[in-house]
Amino acid sequence: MALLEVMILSFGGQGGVTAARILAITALNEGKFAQAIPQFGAERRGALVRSFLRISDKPIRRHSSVKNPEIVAVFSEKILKIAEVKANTVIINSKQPVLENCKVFYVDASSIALELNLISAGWPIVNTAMSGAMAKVLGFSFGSLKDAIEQTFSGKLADLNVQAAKRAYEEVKEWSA
Amino acid sequence: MALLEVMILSFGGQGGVTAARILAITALNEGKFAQAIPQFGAERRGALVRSFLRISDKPIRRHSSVKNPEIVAVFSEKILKIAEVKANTVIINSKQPVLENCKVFYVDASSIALELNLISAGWPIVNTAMSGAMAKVLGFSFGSLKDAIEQTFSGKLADLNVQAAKRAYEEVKEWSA
Amino acid sequence: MECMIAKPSKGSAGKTGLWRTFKPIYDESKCNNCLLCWLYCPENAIDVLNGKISIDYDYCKGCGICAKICAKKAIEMVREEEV
Amino acid sequence: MECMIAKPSKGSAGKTGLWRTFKPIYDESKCNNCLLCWLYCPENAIDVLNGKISIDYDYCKGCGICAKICAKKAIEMVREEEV
Amino acid sequence: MVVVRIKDLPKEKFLLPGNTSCQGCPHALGLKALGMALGDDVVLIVPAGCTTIIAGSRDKSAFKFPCLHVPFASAPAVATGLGSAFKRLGKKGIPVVWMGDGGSDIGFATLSGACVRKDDMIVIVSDNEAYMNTGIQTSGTTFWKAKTTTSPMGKREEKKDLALIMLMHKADYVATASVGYVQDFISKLRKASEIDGFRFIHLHSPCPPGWGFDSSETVEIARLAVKCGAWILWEFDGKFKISPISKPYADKAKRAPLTEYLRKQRRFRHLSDEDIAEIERRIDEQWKVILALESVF
Amino acid sequence: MVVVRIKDLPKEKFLLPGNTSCQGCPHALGLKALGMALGDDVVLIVPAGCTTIIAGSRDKSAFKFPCLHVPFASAPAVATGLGSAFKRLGKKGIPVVWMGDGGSDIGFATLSGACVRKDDMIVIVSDNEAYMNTGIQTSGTTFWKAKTTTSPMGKREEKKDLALIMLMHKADYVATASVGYVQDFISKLRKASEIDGFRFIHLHSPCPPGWGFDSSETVEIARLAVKCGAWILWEFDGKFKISPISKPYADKAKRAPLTEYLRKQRRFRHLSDEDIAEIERRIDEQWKVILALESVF
Amino acid sequence: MKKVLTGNYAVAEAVKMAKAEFIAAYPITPQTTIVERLAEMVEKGELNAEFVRVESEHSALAAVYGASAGGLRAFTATSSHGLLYMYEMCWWVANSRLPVVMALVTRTIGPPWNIHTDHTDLLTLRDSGWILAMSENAQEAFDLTLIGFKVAEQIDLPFAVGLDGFQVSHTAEVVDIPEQSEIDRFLPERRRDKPFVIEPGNPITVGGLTANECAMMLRHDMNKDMEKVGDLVRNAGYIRDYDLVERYRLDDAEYVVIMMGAWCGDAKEAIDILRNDGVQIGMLRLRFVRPFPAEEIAKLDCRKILVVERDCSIGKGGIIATEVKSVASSPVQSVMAGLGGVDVGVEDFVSMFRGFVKGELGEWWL
Amino acid sequence: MKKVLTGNYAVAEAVKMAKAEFIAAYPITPQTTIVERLAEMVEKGELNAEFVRVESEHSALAAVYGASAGGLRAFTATSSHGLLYMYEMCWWVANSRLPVVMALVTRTIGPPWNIHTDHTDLLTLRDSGWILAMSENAQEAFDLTLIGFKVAEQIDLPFAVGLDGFQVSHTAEVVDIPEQSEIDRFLPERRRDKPFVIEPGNPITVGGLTANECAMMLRHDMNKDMEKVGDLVRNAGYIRDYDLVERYRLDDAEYVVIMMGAWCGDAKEAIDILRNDGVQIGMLRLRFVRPFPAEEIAKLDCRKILVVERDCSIGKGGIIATEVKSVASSPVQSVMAGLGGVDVGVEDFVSMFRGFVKGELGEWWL
Ligand SMILES: Cc1ncc(C[n+]2csc(CCOP(=O)(O)OP(=O)(O)O)c2C)c(N)n1
Ligand SMILES: Cc1ncc(C[n+]2csc(CCOP(=O)(O)OP(=O)(O)O)c2C)c(N)n1
Ligand code: SF4
Ligand code: SF4
Ligand code: SF4
Ligand code: SF4
Repeated sequence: MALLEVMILSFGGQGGVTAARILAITALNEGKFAQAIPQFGAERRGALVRSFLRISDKPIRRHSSVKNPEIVAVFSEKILKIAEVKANTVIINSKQPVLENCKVFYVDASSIALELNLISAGWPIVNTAMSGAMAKVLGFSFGSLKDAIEQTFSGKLADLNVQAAKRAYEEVKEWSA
Repeated sequence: MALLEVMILSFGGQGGVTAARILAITALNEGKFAQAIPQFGAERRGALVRSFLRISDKPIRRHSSVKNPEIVAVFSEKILKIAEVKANTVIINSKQPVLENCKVFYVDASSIALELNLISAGWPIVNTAMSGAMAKVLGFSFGSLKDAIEQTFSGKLADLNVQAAKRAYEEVKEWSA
Repeated sequence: MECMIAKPSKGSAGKTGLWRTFKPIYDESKCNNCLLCWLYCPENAIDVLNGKISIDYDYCKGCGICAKICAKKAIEMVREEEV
Repeated sequence: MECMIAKPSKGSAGKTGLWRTFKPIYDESKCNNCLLCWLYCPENAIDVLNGKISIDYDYCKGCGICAKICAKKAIEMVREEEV
Repeated sequence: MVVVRIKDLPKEKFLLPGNTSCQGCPHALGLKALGMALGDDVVLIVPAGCTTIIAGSRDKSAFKFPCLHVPFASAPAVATGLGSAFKRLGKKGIPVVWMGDGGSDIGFATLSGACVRKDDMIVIVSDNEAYMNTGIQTSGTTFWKAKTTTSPMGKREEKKDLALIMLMHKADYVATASVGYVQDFISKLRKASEIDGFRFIHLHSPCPPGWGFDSSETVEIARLAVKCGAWILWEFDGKFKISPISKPYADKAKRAPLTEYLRKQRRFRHLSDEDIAEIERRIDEQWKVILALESVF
Repeated sequence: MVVVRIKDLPKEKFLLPGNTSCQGCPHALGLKALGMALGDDVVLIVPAGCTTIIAGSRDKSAFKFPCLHVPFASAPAVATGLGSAFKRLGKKGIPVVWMGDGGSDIGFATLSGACVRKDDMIVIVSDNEAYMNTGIQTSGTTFWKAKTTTSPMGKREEKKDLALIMLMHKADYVATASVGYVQDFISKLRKASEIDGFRFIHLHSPCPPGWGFDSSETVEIARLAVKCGAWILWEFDGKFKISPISKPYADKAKRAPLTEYLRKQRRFRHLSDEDIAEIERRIDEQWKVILALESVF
Repeated sequence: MKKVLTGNYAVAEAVKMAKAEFIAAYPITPQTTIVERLAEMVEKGELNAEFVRVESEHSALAAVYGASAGGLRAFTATSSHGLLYMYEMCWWVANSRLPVVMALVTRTIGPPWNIHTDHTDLLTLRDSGWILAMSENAQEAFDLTLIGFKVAEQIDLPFAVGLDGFQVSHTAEVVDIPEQSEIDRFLPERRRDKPFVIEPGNPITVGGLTANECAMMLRHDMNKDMEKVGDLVRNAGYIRDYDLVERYRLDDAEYVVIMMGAWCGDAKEAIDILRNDGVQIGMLRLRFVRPFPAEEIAKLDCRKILVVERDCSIGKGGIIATEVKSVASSPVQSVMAGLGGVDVGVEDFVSMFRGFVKGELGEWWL
Repeated sequence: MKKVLTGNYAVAEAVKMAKAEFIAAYPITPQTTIVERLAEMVEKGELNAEFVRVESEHSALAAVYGASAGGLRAFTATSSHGLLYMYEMCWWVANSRLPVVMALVTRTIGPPWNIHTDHTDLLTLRDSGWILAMSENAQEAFDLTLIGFKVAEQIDLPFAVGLDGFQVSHTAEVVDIPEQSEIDRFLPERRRDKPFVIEPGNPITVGGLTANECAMMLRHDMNKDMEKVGDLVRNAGYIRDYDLVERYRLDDAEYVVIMMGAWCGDAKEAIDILRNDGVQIGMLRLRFVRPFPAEEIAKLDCRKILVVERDCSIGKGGIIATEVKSVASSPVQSVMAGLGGVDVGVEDFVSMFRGFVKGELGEWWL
C-alpha cells in the first residue's frame, strides 16, 4: 500500500482522535506503518474536529497536515451542513448514503452506540463503531482491530467497544454513484 | 595635562568614592576631563576599598581599571599594613611622612575631621579633607574644589566639608625621599 | 498589527447552535417571568423581549442550565433530531 | 567546576579585625560568666575556654554588641589607636 | 450588601453568544455577570487560561469589554500599569484582572505584590480548581482528593485558601463568590467598584468537563458547594461579614449532605467514607476560622 | 516551647569568623543561631541577598554548612528537589532556605507553591525590611513610612505580614522570631526540625546600615521592637501560641514607648507625631488579630 | 517492540526506561501530555520517581536543579512561554554543569497566543550551554531522550530534546521500543558525585562569588567540552547509531538543503521528487544545533546551500542561516518559513526547492 | 551644560528629560542607581511620572507593558538575571510592538554570582525584536536613551540601551547635557493611539488567538521595520549625529577590529599606538547590534577583520563573530575576551592587535 491519507470529521466528544489512534494501531497490527494526527488546536466539546490518519507500507516521513485525503470519515450527518466533504471515498455515520459524486460507505453507528449504551453526556460515542466501518473499508482484518481496541480500552468498556466495532464492521454498506 | 591616573585607598565608610567624584567635578571646573571610578564590587563597611580618578585635557576614552597609578591617596595609615602602595607620588592621611622611595604628601585628615565633628558611626569622615590635600597636589584651585564640594553636599554639611578641605588644602606637606 | 486586534462579534466560534445534542424548548404558558434562565444562561443566548424570553438557537449550545434552573419547568430539553 | 566550589575557611573576608574603630576589652574580674556576649557576637569571634571568654581580635569587627549586652559591663569598647 | 434584582439588571451583553466556551461553562457565567455589574467601566486583563480561548480568535472577540491578553504570570502587574495610564490620561475605568486559579499559582508573587502596593484594580480568580485549558491538571486550589490528569489517584494536598490569604495581605476589599449565586456576585462586584485600591474576589466556578458532571448542573453544583458548607460566601470591605446566603450554614444542621455535592462529580467518585468524613471535619474547622474572623475584623 | 539554656548550646561554629558581614549584622546573628540549633543537619539554600556575600568568595566559604547558591526567586523550589534527593538517597538532613525579605517578594509564588505542596523544608525569611544587598530599597516588608533609597520620602504601604499569610497557607509550622532573642529563635528552630513538612520562620533582623543605627545596637533595637509590641513573637505548631517573651505586651500598659524604638533609627527620623500615633493604632489592631487567632487556631 | 505512540508519549516512555528519579514540570500545550503521562506512571508505580506538581516553570527547573545537585537523575519538559519563564534557571543549570534532561516541545512565542510549532523558543537556548537536539519524529524523540541522559551525564552539560509541537508531540506514529535490559546496559545509574553533590555533612558551598577569571574559565571550559559532544553522541553505544547530523542523498548533491525538525520528512519526499526529475539535491539535517555541526557544514562542497528554518532573528534574519553562513564554504541562501506553525508540506517544498535551484527564491516563504 | 555623571545617572537624567510618564523597575546591581535616582526624581517632583516599586523584573516589564498599552511613555531598567527573569515579557512587549525603552546594564550571568560586565545578557534579546544599542560611555548612554524613545515611538519597536556594568554604569564622567527645550523640540509627546490603545469604552481585544499566518506575518513585518531603524537613527534630528556604527580610523584600514561597549575606548587607544607604529588598523564599532549593521560590515574591504567580544555562544563561539562572518566579504577572526568582567585594558589590546596582525592570535584571550 502506497501512502493513504484519511480525514476524520467529528464533533468534539465523539472520539474522532481516538478512532484515528485505534486505526493506526490496527494498521501496525497488519504490518503497516501509520500515523494518527489530532486536530492541532484547542478543541472545545461540541465544536467540529478534524483528525487524520496516514497508512503506508513504508515508514511515514511527512508531518504536515493532510490536505487532500483520499478517504473522509464523517461521524455525524450534521457535519455535512458545515463542512465541505471532498474525497474519492466517504465513510459516513448514517442510515442512508447521503452523498453523491463519490464512493460512499454508510453505517448507522449512532444506533449501534445507543443500543450498546455507549453514551457520554448525552452523546452516543460512535468512534469504535466508526473504526469498525473504516477498518472494513481499509481492508484490515477484524482481529487486528479488536486487538487495537483492547489496547485502548480495558475491562467491560473494551468488550462493548469491540462489539460496536464488530457490528459496524459487518453492517457497513457500500453505495456507488 | 596628559592622562593622569590616581588611586584612592580607603576603608569602606571613609568616603573614598565620594572623594574621587568631588575631584572629578573639580577637574571639570578647571576645564579638564575626568573620570571617577568606584571599586567594582560589593563593598562592606570596614573593608578596604579602591577607587580611581582619571584626569586629562582630552576626553577620556578608556574604561578599564587603573593598574599603574601615578598618584596613590591613602586614607588611613592602617592601610599600609594590608596593601602594597606603589606610585611616584603618595598622598597620605598621617601626621608624619610614613613612606619611602617616593614623593610623599601628608596631612592629618583624621584630626581635621574630628575637630570639625565630621564623624559617622565612630569614623572620622576624612574624604573632603583628603580631597583638599589631593586638589592641592593636583594643582587645582581651591575655588574649583569648593564648588565641587558644594555640588555634593548641601547646607551646614557643605560648610563643614569646605572647611575641612580648606584646612587640608593649606596644611598638606610635602616630603621627598 | 491589525491582525492582533479583534472586535466584538457574535459567533466568534461560529454557529455554536450546532454543538447541541439537546435543545431547550420554551413553553411560554408555564413561564412566571422570573428571568432566572436569562440570568444563568452561560452563553448569553437568551434574550428578554417585552418581558418574554426568547432563545437564540443559532448560538444556544444546549447546556441545559436554563431548563434546570426553571422552577416552573417552562423550559424542556429535547433531543435534537439527528446526531 | 572546582573554582565554583568553596570550603569552610575562617577569614573568608581576610583579617576583619582591621575593620575595627573600637576594640572590645574584656575585664575578667567583672564577668559573671553568663556568656551572653558569646551568644550574641554576630561575628562568632568570641570563644569560651574553661568558662572564660576570649575575643579573637584577628576577626572581631568591633561592632560593640558584646559590650552592650553585658549586664556586668565586663566588656568596654576602646578606640583603636590609629584610624 | 446591596440587593440586586434581576429585573433591574442591564440587558446589554458584554459576553457575546456563540463563543468557544464549553456547554455550561462557569467562566462564561462569571464574565456575563461582570458585564451586568460593571459594564463599560471594565477593561479586562486576561492571562493564559480557558478565558484566552473564550475571548475569541482572529478578528472576532467574544467580549464587548476592551481586553488585553497577557502572559500567564503577569496580569496584576499589567493592570498596575494600565490603571496608571487611565488615571494619568483622565479615563474613567477599572482594570479588571480575570484569571483562573492557575494564574494565581504561577502569578502569586505578582498578585501579592500588586496587593501589597494596594494598586488600583479588581482581581477575580475564577476558580475551577484545576488547570482546565491545558486539560485538567492539579492546581494549588484543586480540592483535596480530587482526581486530575496529574493527580490520577487524587490530590494529596489541601485546597489553597486564596481569599483568606489575600485578607491577611490587607487587601482593600476581599470576597468569595460563586457562579451559583450570580446576584450575590454582582452585588460584590458593585461594592468592590466603589472602593479604591486593591480588590479581590475569589469566585467558585464548577467546570463540567473538568469536574465530570453534566453541563446542565454547573449552577446546581455551585450551589451545593455553598449549601453543604464547603464553599463559604463572605466579604471584607473594612468589616468581615459572612454573606447572607452562607449565613444559615454556620449551623451544621442546616447544611446539605456533603455527599450530595461530592457524589455528583466524577473527580470524587473514588472517595472512601473516611475521606468524606475527613472533608467534613475540615469544613467544620474552616467554619470555626471564618466565624472567628467575623468577630475580629 | 523548650527552654534553651546558653550553657547547653554547642560550641561548634557553623558561621566562621572573618566573613564579609557588616559590623553588627543581623543575618550573621541568625545564621550563627541556626548552626547552634541544628548544626550538621542543615543544608543551606541561599538566594541572592546579603547572605550571598556573607557566604564568602573564591575558594573560601564562611559556612560550615553545605550551601547551595540559587537564583533569587527559586530557593524553596530548589529545596524541594534537594530534599527529595536526601530522602531517596537515605541522607539525614534538612533543606533550610535562608532568604531575605526580597527573596520572599520576587519568590513569593515559589514560597507559596512549596508551602501548598507541604514540601519538606524549613524556610527562614531573615527580614531586615529592605533589599540591603543592592543598597536599601523598599521591599514588601519594609515598615510603613520607613525611608529607603526607592522611597526617599518614606514608604507608603503597610508592611506585608508574611507569617500570618503563611499561617493561612496552612503551613505545618509557622513562627515569628527575632535576632534580639536568640534562645527563643533556637528553640523554635528545634521545634520546627521535629515537625515534618513545610516549616516557616519569619525572623526580625534589624540592620545597622540599612536602618541607620550604630552597629552595637542590633540586639537592642530588635528587643525594642518586641517590647513596644511592633514585632510580636508567636508560634503555630498545630496550635497557635503567643510566645512567652511577647505575652506581657498583650497588655498595652506593659509595652515600651514606641518612640524609643523608632527614634533610634535614621529611617524614621522624619516621622511626625501623627505618624507615630498611626503606627501605634496599627500595632493595637495587630494585637487584636493575634489574640483572636490564639483563640481559634 | 513496535508501538503506536505520540512523540510526547515516546518521550515519557524514554524517561521511564531511563529510570529518571525526579521529575518536576508545569503543563503547557503542546508539552502537557508528557507531564500527564509521567505523573500517571509515577502514581501507578510504573516509574519509581518523585513527581512534583510545581507552580511554575521557573520552579520546575529549580526543583530539578536541586534534585540534580543532590545527585538524582532529573527531568523536566516545557515549551515556548514555559521555557521563557524558566529562562533564568536554564542558564543557572548550564553554568552549574548539571546533567539535566529537558524535553522542549517547540511552540511559537506570543502574542498573539499561538500553540503551533516554530523553532524560535528552542533557539533562545543556543548560547546558554545546553546541548540542543531536535528530533524529526517520535522515534528520534524517544532515542534522543535516552542518549540525552547518557551524554549529559558523561560531559556534565544539560541536554534539551526538541520536538515539534503537534507535528511530533501529538502525532501518533510507529515507534520501536527496546527492551528495558538493553537500556539498562546502555545507561548505567547516575554517578552521584559528579560534578559535585550537595548533601548533609559535606560542607561545600557552590555557586558563590568568585574571581572574574573563574567565571570566564567556566564558559571557556563549557565551550571546550561542548566540542566533545559530537564524539560522545557517535560513540554512545545506543541501539541505533546517531550523529549530530543526518545526511540524506548528499553524496553527489549539487544543491544542499539544511533544516531541522519534523518537516524534514516532508522535505525529503520533495527531494525524492526532484531527484526523480534529475536534480542533484540532498539534505544535511541538523539533529543538533548545539554543538553546532560546523565541520560537517564546512565540508559541504556543492553549488549552493539552502537553509530553511522556522524562526527569524528580528533585524538579522534566519538564525540557522546566519550560523551556516559563518562556516560554509559554498554560497548560502536563507528562507524563513512556517513561523507561527504555518503548515509547509511536500508540495511547498517541491516548489521551494525548484525555486532555489533556479535562483528564483525570496527570503520569506509566506 | 557639562556635568560629571555616572552612566547610570546619565540614563536617569535622559529619562527625566524625555518626560517619561511611567517607570517600573526592580533593583539589581549594577543597574540599581538608575532606579534609585528615578525614584528620587519622582518623589521630589522633578519628574512627573509614576514610579512603581514592583516585586520582580517580570512584573516591572509587565507594568511597563500595561502602561505603554494604555498610551504612556514608559521606561524600565535591568541587568543580567533581572533580564532573564523578565525574558518572557521582553518577547511579549516586542511582539506587541510597544515603544518601551529599557536600560540594560550588562552583567555576567551566574553561577558563580558575578556582578561584572559581559555582553551575554544583552545578546539574549537579539532574536526578540528589540532594537539593541550598546553605548561606549556615559554620554552615549544619555544620548541613546533619548534617541531610543524617539525611534521606538516612530517604528513601534521596543528599544534597549546597553551600558557596561560598572565600567560605564558606575564610572562618573563628563557628560554634556542639552537644554530641556532642545530635548522638547527633538522629542514630542508620545502619540497615544499607536500601535493601539487599551482604554475604557473602546472594545478591542489585543493579543488573542489568530491565524498562524498572522503570527508569521507579524514577525515578518517586525523584521522589515527593523530594517528602517538605521535611517531613523541617522535622521533622528538629535543634537548630535548618530549612526548604527562608529568608524574609527577606518578609511585606509587594512585591519579592522569590530567591537562594542565601553572597552572600545581602550581599544581605540591601542589602535592609536599601532597606528603610530605604522600599522593600518581601524575600528568599526557596533553602536547597534539590532538592527545588525550588515551592510556596513559587508562593505568593509580589508585584509582581515577581528571581532573581539565579551560573550560566547557555547558550542558555537563568539556571537558577534558568527554574525559578522555571515555577512563579511573579508576574512574574519574571532576572539572571546573579558567574559565575567575580566579587565581588558589598553596594553592588552595592543598585544592582542599585534597578534592579530601577525596572525598569532588564538580564539580565547584568557
Ligand atoms: C508561562 C506559561 N506557562 C504555562 C502556560 C500554559 N498554560 C496556559 S493556560 C494554563 C492553565 C490555566 O489554568 P487556570 O489558570 O486554572 O485557568 P483555566 O484554564 O482553568 O480557566 C497553562 C498551564 C502558559 N501559557 N504560560
Ligand atoms: C532576578 C534577580 N533580580 C534582582 C537581583 C538583584 N538582587 C540581588 S540581592 C537583592 C536584594 C536582596 O534583598 P533581600 O532579599 O531583602 O536580602 P538582604 O540583601 O536584605 O539580605 C536583589 C534585588 C537578582 N540577583 N536576581
Ligand atoms: S440550553 Fe444553555 S446555552 Fe441554551 S439557552 Fe439554555 S442555558 Fe443558554
Ligand atoms: S565587638 Fe562585635 S565582633 Fe567584636 S567580639 Fe564584640 S560582638 Fe564580637
Ligand atoms: S474547561 Fe471548564 S472552564 Fe474551561 S471553557 Fe470548558 S467549561 Fe469553561
Ligand atoms: S547590610 Fe545589613 S543585613 Fe546586609 S550584611 Fe550589612 S548588616 Fe548584614
